[in-house]
This record gives sequence, structure tokens and C-alpha cells, in this order.
Amino acid sequence: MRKVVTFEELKPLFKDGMTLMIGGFLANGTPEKLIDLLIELNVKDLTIIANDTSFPDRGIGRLVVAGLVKKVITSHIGTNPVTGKLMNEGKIEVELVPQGTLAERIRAYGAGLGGILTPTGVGTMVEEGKQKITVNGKEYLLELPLGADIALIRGSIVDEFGNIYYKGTTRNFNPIMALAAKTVIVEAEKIVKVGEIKPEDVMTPGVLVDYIVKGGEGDDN
Amino acid sequence: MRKVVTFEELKPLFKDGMTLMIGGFLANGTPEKLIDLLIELNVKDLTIIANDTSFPDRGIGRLVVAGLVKKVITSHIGTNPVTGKLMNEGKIEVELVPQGTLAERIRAYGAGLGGILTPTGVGTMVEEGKQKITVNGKEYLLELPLGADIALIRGSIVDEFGNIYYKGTTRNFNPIMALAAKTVIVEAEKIVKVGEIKPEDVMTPGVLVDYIVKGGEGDDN
Amino acid sequence: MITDQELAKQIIAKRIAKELKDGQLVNLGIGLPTLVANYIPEGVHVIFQSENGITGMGPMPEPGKEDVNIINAGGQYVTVLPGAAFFDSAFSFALIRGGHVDVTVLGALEVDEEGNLANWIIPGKLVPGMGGAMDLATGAKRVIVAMQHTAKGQPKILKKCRLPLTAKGKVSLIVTELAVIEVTKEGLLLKEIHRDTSIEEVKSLTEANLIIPDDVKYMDV
Amino acid sequence: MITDQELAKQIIAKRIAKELKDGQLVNLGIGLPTLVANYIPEGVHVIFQSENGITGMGPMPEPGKEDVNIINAGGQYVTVLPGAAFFDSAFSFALIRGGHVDVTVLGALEVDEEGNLANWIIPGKLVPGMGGAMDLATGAKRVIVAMQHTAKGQPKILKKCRLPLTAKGKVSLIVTELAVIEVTKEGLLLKEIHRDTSIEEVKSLTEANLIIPDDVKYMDV
Repeated sequence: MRKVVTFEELKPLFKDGMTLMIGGFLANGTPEKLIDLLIELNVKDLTIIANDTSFPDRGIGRLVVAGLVKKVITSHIGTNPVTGKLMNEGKIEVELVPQGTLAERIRAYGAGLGGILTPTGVGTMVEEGKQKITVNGKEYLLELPLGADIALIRGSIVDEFGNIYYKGTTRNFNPIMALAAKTVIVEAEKIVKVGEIKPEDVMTPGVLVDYIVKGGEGDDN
Repeated sequence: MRKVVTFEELKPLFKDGMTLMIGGFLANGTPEKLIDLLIELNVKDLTIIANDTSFPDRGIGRLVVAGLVKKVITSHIGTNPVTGKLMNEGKIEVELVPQGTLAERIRAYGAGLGGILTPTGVGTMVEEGKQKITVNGKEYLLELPLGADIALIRGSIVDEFGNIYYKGTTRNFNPIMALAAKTVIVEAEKIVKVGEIKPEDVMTPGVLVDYIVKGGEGDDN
Repeated sequence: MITDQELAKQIIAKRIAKELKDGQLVNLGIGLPTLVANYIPEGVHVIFQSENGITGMGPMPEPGKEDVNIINAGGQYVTVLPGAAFFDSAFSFALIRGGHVDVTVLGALEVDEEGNLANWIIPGKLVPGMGGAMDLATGAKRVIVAMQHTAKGQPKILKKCRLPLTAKGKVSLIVTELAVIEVTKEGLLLKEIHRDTSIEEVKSLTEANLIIPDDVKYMDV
Repeated sequence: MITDQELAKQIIAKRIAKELKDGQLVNLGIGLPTLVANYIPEGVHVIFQSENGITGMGPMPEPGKEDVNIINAGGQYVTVLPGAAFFDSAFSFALIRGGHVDVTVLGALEVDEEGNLANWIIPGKLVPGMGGAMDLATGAKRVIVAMQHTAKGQPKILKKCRLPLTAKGKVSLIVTELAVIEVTKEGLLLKEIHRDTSIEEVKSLTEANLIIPDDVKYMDV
């Protein structure tokens, strides 16, 4: 039941070819030290599920630049020209998903749903290959759940049981990713004793968290 | 943009035959003074969407006893014998929905989804009349969104813009109902100035709230 | 035979408590299952969920120390332990349906050879509604049925459930005051019996076929 | 013709700002739409959403006063105003897809007579991804396109979009530096033109058919 571990202890968890969810929105709320770890481990052929591929020198962007990524499932790659370049060279596969659909697909997996019907993407390229279902005369796309082997998330304040509080906009995809992976690792800006976060203030219950590591603070998170 | 109003000012909103969502779980987190108002107004033929019909002398149970309810869409009526009695007499229609499905249907409406696929209810009476969809070899029921004319919810601390903080287990269905009705009225245990609730602590953003009334406190909420 | 009802319930609760493992998230149904909390072995720390929105539920408060904002799914005031979290109903059932609850203990009217469960309705007689039971039975990783072996002398473990189902093929283990029975692909496997009964008596009080291995043990209660 | 790019953008932003009404929840896309925030008329209080998880977004912070935990959807540090709320991505897009956002202002590569919008991809050239644009265009109550009338002299308001769509038939209003055009069932209705252009010039720079009523007004900017 000891959840607070060292980065060293996490190393055996990562294997080539894994599917990872990584929290953050343009690196805001992304666990940078866990990214460091992946780069150090040089795990390859990763499939990354994340809102975006960030910038070349920050967050998920660094994994792309390091050549560790085989595929990204994401809503946006525009801020990281390396992703676009590798895609054009056929070196990385990019599956673009509307941001709200990405969030719902991750949540659906975490919530045990078989899928959700969304109006987003109807009449666009996004509908290709997807089942269309009409409800009350309106067309929807059936979008399927999205899960991962490991979710790497970042919390601002994390207690030793894994209860998480996120500051500001660092919350973004982190809470839903904590629901949607077999193993959940949180990088904490600050680790506190159990009981220091009010039960009302817990944004991700510790029952979802497997491991806690101490990250950096602020902008270098 | 003035949202804090008197109960008197709310009166014109309610009409016979309306569909109301009412927050709370066995009356915990139910806006009792808004229930008083409905009873005073004697609005009839209401369709009520709520987790349960509470107890005869509390919360939604009082509406049932007062004979204002034509139909309930709910997960549980066992704690209120009056609901069962009226149902057996053909005086009230009861649509029973698994609790998790009820929550997802309300959320789906609020989130603009056309429906969700759930494994809950497959192979039971609940699947009657519903579309079954197979995803990756597993059967799911397509459950449809559930919305209302008015949502009556209860907040522990509410600022004058309508941002809501819920204490303890009073949160339950309140946040999702705030997403799923044309008009949202919150009964506040305590009303505070804008800015007094930290943005991180807001559990229902004020943009979803139309009216705020001052309720009672504690157990008499 | 064990005729003392209270003793029977105690045996069941005590035996089920031994199934729980350190760190598990556990949801106990209303009634008999709730008693399991009284018998958790020393050194085992499980986290109790209440589907109205708690992880980390504690025991009942001392009289006079109730917090009116905190109830359990049965409507009783409860406490929360350090490390607890509150959340809304949609999230609570995301935990349940999404397989994040390790064990749920549910009462039953009937169970059968295929692991089917009936516990929410006796048509024409008792229609309390399913509450969260269908989601719990469908979504929890392990479903343990806690019930007395017979009702008014009639078997409750049947070849095939006659009452409407709560969930199809989801029960893992049946614990009564007389026996511990595992649901396997081959059928119901008798694992243990109480010292005050015999295999023959258990068979005579069970409608379903029981697979009787050579090493049926005595229940350790 | 208005050849000064900066002036063009200013005109567009200024004119769109006049469309916003007190109390509305508004989401401004990245780039040109962001400028709208600078021209909100006095006495009008709108609430800005940022899809990475804010309602109540404020202006950019003064240099040195950045909070590293608060960014907007463009990745820039922003402030929040009193009454703001933070939330996760699933909730943010529940607001967007669920019709809780009153107005979204989006840039465009092309729009057409049916209110179709293309703004997320130029196949083979530019593949940034749709980010939140598809959900915003699909879910917001009112979609206003903010764009310069032409690109390198070529019309962007077409009979039919040639680029892959972002959303089908969702645009309500098109505002360029030359004209304000409403999307109606009958087609594109020219409502206003800038003083420095003429109806003839607008027609010549527009590929789509324009319905020209008798009372075309001058833009009030």
C-alpha cells in the first residue's frame, strides 16, 4: 500500500510498445519528470494519448523529438512542428480526434461505457469509418472508449494515499486519464500527509492512483 | 444579471405538467424550501427526475404525498411507501432507471451527447424496448439523454454569480442536473459575495445557474 | 441448520470480511452486507465506497456528532476517514461501472448456477427499484452475494432465477450461513460449509446443482 | 478595399464585440477571435470560457505576475476574474457540446452558403488538428466566423467549401472587414458593409451568392 516511490522504482513498469496517456494541455499540467524518465529509459514505439503534442522542448513534445513515439492519438499537433514533420515522413502515425470527443472517449473507458454518441464530427472527415446512429431525428457518431496501459498525470497537491488536488488549468485531462489506465502514476508538485486535503477538495480520489513520485515545482513542474 | 431572487419572484416559472429535476439522495442535498414552494403553488402533473422519492415527510417524498406528481423517473422508491401505493393504484407512473444509468443520461443531456452505451441492464428487464449495440463483442444498451424544464438544486455555499460548492455527500446529482435543464435554480444554504469561492473549489460554475434563493441550514436545509 | 437469524447474518458477514484484501475499494450493499465492515481482519485496510459519493467512508458517528451533510447510500449519517473523498453521482458510478470497485457485497433474493442475480423486484409485491445494484453487480470486479441460504425454508440458490434479474452472470461468490460457493464456468462449486451443517444438508437446501470437490473445508468463522 | 491587415482585424473584432450580450458565456478561438475581448462595449459583462478549463477568464497578466498554473487554450498565461471557475476537459466540453456556450467566435479558412465551416486542415500542407474547434462549432448556440474577406485576393466565402469541414451548417454569422453576413435558410444575407467598400465590391470578392436586401447598413465600427 506504499504508493510514494522513487523514479528508480518506476522503471520496471515501462516497456516498448506501450500505450500511455499523458495529462496536460500544451504542457500545462504535464508531468515533466516522468517525461524525463521515459527519455532516460529510451522506451520505444510508444502510443501516446494526449490532448496535444505540446512544443518541441516541453512535455510530450520532448518524447516526439526523442523519437520514442510510434503513434499519437490527439486533438492538436500544430504547436509542435516536429510532429508534423515526422508524420509527413511516415515516421509517426497521427490520429486526430476532436478535443471534446477525446475527453469523452477517455472518460467512457474509465466509466465502463461502451461508447458515446456525439454530434461533433458529423458531416466531416471525422465520421469516416464510424457507425452513425440517429436519435430523435438527429445524427450522431458512435465514438469508442480509449484506454491505456499507464496514465502519467500531474497533481499540484497529492496526499500519500494518492488523493489529488489540481491548481488552475493544470487539471485538464488529468482526472479523466486517472480513470482510464491499468496503472496510474501521479507526479506531485507537493506531497502531503493523508488528511491534509479536505474530502470535498479531492479532485481525483486516491483509490485510482497506484504510484506517487515527487516532481518539480511551478513552471519546471 | 441579478440572480439572487426571492421565492416570490420564482413563482411565475412553474406550470402544471412541467418536467423537473430535483437534486438530492434520500433528501440529502435536496432543496427543501423549493419543495415548499411547489407545494404552496400546488403545481400539478409534474414529471420528476430524481435519484429517489425520499421519505414521505422529506424532500421529493413530500411532493408525492401532496399528489403533485404524475410521473417519476428514478432509481429507487423503496424508502417512500406512498410512491409504491400510488403506483399500484395507477395514480403515479414510475420509470425505474439504474442509478448509474440515470446519472449518465442526465449528464449526456447536459453534455450534448445523443446517448451512451452501458453494460448495466443487459439481460434484465431494463433492456426492454432499447436498442442493443455490440462493441468489440460485448453487448451494451443505448440509453438516451434526459433533460428537464427546470432543475432545482441545492448548494452549500453559493456566490452571487451562482458558483456552487457542495459539502459532503450533498453533491450527488446536483452538479449534473445543473447541466441538464433549461432553467436552473439553486437553493443556497449560504450565499457569499463573488470571489469568495476559490476558482478551484467551484463544483458547479455560475454560468449554469439562473436563479439563487436563500434556503435553510443544516438538516432543515 | 442455523436457525438464529442474527447468528446467521454474523457468520455471513464474518466470512465475507475474510475475502477482502488490503487496499481494495469495497462497496457494501444496504442491510446484511453492511455488517461486513464490522469484521475486517486486523492489518487489512480496505476503502469503503458509498455510491452516493464517498470513498473512505468510516463508521457511524457517535450520537450527537452527526454531520448532516454526510450520509451513506442507506440514508444514515456516517463519518469519513482521513483520506476520504466526496464526488458526484456520475463520478461515483464511473468508479462502479468502470471496474474501479474491487469488491461489491450484495444481498440477494435469488442466485443461480450461471451467476445470475435477482435482488431488486418481486413483481406485483415489492418494487423498491434497483438503486445502484445493477451498476454495482455489472461493474464491480468481484460480486459477492451475502444472503441466508433459504427464505422460509425455500432454497434461494436456484437452477435458474425466477425473479427478474439484476445482472446476468456476474456473481463470483455466494456466502450463506451454511456454505461458501464459488460460481465457475462449470457451475456452482461448494468450497466450504459451516461446522454446524453437512454437505448433504447444504445440498438438500439448494435447488441448484452443486459441484462437490473432495476437499470441502469448514468455514473459518 | 481595406488593405491594412491590422486595421482589418481591428474592424472585425470591434464589430463582433457588438454582437455579445450581457451575461453570455463566450468562447473566443485562437488568433483573430481573441482580439474581440478588447472591444466589449461598456456595461456589457460577458464571461469568457477557455476550453482548457476556465469560465471567467481575464486579461493577460502584467509581466512578472504570471501564475504558471493558469494558461488559456492558446498556451499563454492568463488571469482569472472574481467568480471564475476551473474544471477538467470533460466538463469543459460538456459546457461546449451541451449548448451552454452562448457564442463562439472562430477563424475560418472557408465558409459557404450552407453555413459550413472549414478551418482545421489543408490536406498535404497544414495539419494542425481540430483541437476544440469541431466541438465549439457544433455545440455553441451561436457560431460567429471572424475572418478577413479574402486570402491573397481569393474569396473565402464560397458556394461550397472545398477544404474538409470543421462542422456542417453551423455558422450563424460571418464578419469580415468588409461585411456582416448572416447565414439564413435561404442563403447568405448581406446585412452590413464597411463604409470603405461597396456592395459591388463585396459581391466581387465573394464567390457565394449574396442575398442583398434594400436596407444594407454600414458597419458601426
